[in-house]
Amino acid sequence: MAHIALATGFILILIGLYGALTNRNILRMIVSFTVADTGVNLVIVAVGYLRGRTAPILDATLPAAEAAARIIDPVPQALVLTAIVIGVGITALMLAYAYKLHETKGSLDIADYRELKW
Amino acid sequence: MGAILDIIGGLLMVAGTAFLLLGGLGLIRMPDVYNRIQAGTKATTLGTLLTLAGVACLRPEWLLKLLLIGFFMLFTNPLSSQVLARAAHRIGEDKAPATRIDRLAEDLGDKS
Amino acid sequence: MMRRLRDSLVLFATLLLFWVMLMGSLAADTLIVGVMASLVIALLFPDGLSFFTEFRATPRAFLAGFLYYGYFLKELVKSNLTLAAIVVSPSLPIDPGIVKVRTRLKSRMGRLMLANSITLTPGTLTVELEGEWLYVHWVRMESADIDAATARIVAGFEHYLEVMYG
Amino acid sequence: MIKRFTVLLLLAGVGTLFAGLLLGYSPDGELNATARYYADHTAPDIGAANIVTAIIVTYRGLDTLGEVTVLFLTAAIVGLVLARGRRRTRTEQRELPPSGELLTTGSRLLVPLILLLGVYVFVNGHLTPGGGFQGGAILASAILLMLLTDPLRRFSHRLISALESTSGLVFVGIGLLGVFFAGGFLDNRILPIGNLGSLFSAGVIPVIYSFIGLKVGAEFSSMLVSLSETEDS
Amino acid sequence: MSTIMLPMALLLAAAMIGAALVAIRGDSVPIAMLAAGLVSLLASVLFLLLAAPDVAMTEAAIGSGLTTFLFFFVLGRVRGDSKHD
Amino acid sequence: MVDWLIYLAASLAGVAFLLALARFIKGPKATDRVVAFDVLTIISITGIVLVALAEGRAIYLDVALVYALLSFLGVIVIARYLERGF
Repeated sequence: MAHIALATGFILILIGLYGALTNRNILRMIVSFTVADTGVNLVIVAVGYLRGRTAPILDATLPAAEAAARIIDPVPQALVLTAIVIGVGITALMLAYAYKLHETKGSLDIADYRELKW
Repeated sequence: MGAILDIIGGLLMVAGTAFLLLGGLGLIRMPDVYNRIQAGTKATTLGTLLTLAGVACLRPEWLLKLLLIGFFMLFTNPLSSQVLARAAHRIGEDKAPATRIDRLAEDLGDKS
Repeated sequence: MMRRLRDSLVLFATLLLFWVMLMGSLAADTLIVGVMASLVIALLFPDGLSFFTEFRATPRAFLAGFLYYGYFLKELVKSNLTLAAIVVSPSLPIDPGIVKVRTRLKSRMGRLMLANSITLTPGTLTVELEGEWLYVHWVRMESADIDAATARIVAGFEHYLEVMYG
Repeated sequence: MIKRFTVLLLLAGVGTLFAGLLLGYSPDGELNATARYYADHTAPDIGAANIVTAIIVTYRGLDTLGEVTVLFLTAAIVGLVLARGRRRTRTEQRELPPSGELLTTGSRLLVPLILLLGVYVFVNGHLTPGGGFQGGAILASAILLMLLTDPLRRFSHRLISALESTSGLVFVGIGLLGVFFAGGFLDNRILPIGNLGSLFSAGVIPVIYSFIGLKVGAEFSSMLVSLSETEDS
Repeated sequence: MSTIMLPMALLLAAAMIGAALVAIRGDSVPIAMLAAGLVSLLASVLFLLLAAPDVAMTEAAIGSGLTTFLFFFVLGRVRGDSKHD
Repeated sequence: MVDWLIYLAASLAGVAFLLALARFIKGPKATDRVVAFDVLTIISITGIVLVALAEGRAIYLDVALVYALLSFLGVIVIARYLERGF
């Protein structure tokens, strides 16, 4: 299972990277970025997965004494939780800038923005 | 007793997922978007409800949570398909050639 | 004034019920938090509706409620089977159309429930609700006439909902 | 053409790297030392049933403070970037199609339930999956449903930012209380740990997570509200 | 009974890759955004299969939900631009 | 016996998922894809419940609740966008 998730994550990163590099529309570049973001999260969670174990939440079916033998690694999950929240923050920022760019120049095509090109 | 309940639960789940399959089939076969909404979202709602009922038979202690999910879906799914159908009608989505009458378009035409 | 107070109280009670179902326990600590949360939300949203807001709360209405659910489930299964037969048959025997039907219901919850019920029974799909008119997409149209279509689609549900919500 | 070739070359390189990683990956059979420490010590020391929550709120609480700060900055910048545009007024938006009676009634029915679901998710952060961030996002979804039903509805920016800053201050204040009454900043043992699995347990974690939830909800709502108030171009 | 999880993961992986391809090469920008939202929603089921319910809930509520909503809000604002390809 | 019924149910749901996915990829219109999105998410809720059943953990059901909410809101957002409602 971990291998499937790892492979999917890697493929998603590659697809997102390809989309971000080849699309000319700024909004589509941001969409590709979020696809790659999902892929990275998937890879990190997959690394923490251990075969045949269960979620790190104790309840009636998982007493505290057995926890160490039956749970998967909780640290990558905590990391990814943070990564997702920060990811949406970054996306919101990029979208706000895209809106502002559209407002000033009326276009979302990256080829129309040549001020920083040399 | 428990074994009988288990079998009933399993059969309910199979019936529910069969409705899911019919929904998917309808989604592929139907000719226009309104008929696809009809076949797709409604059959799958009943399918999910039956599956939840089946799981409730297998695990009676989860009943409250499953009831809540079912209740929630019973209210949200028709609402979303109505809003979607209305949006499709407003943007003038094509209707299948077999469609005989469209009273809504007629009435909207009268007003404008 | 009284009416709004009553609406808020009903909303509070429904939210508390929802909370107890979510938590699945009646312990003192969950009830304290639940009462606090439900109270704050009910006060913040005086225009919030709940499932029972315009419910009439007479014995007859409760009876109608039970019968309504029985009828609804029967219709749900029956019409799903009909639609299944349509989808499976190779010739795809559909005859769609958008018809106009009339409803007598006045209360908001009753109208919402009516539209939802019509939508959930496959074969019919509410497209628009405006005043007393409902526009319904019908997969296998039996009649384009307003009264005949009303009798066929609306009357069954309306019969019970009228007693429940008015 | 050259650009496309460069892109494909880059992708091939990264892909080879990933393929090497994938083929060389062999899952561990046992938890590593850090994870084992968390697994063994969370229940007796912290009292939280959800180990991920214990890591986020207590063991690595300072990181969460930073995360919330980043989110706050994002919301502030989004508001600042979008603030310059002309606000929409009621008269010039007549042409917006109304949402219809069904969606209005449905959202008035569902919004209180969604808000209560959000509260459930963040109050139970130490027992079930979920927590402040998810609960806050669900609260913001309820605000979004109201915006969708009535696009011209106005929310008070002052109320949102007041809620946001109060929750932030309480969060930091509880953290500082930990320095005085317990082992350090954001230590949860100000309140008794309680029984594992009951709602009032894990010390101060539910309180902290509730305030994080309110703060995150206010931040996401302010992003959505400032986006919805900008002018159509 | 846990043998159903492996085929489920394969199915989800295939669906995610298909949706991701739609996301970067779809006919229009709204479709691309919808497909990206679908990738995130399916990823949250895959997270659940990887025994990470916390992450699954975060991905559903934040990664998929809020991100998609923000996208559509911005797209609604820049509508009328003829350069949507 | 029950296990076999559950396997059968899971495979039926899987086929339904594939059919809806085909409609999502094929299109042809935006509204068709939105319907397919709705159906895919509803089937995924069944998937989540099946995972909870296979793992035997009741806490996974909370995720299904949040998922149902988010799929509903997603469809509403897109529908309102299509009819230019915000």
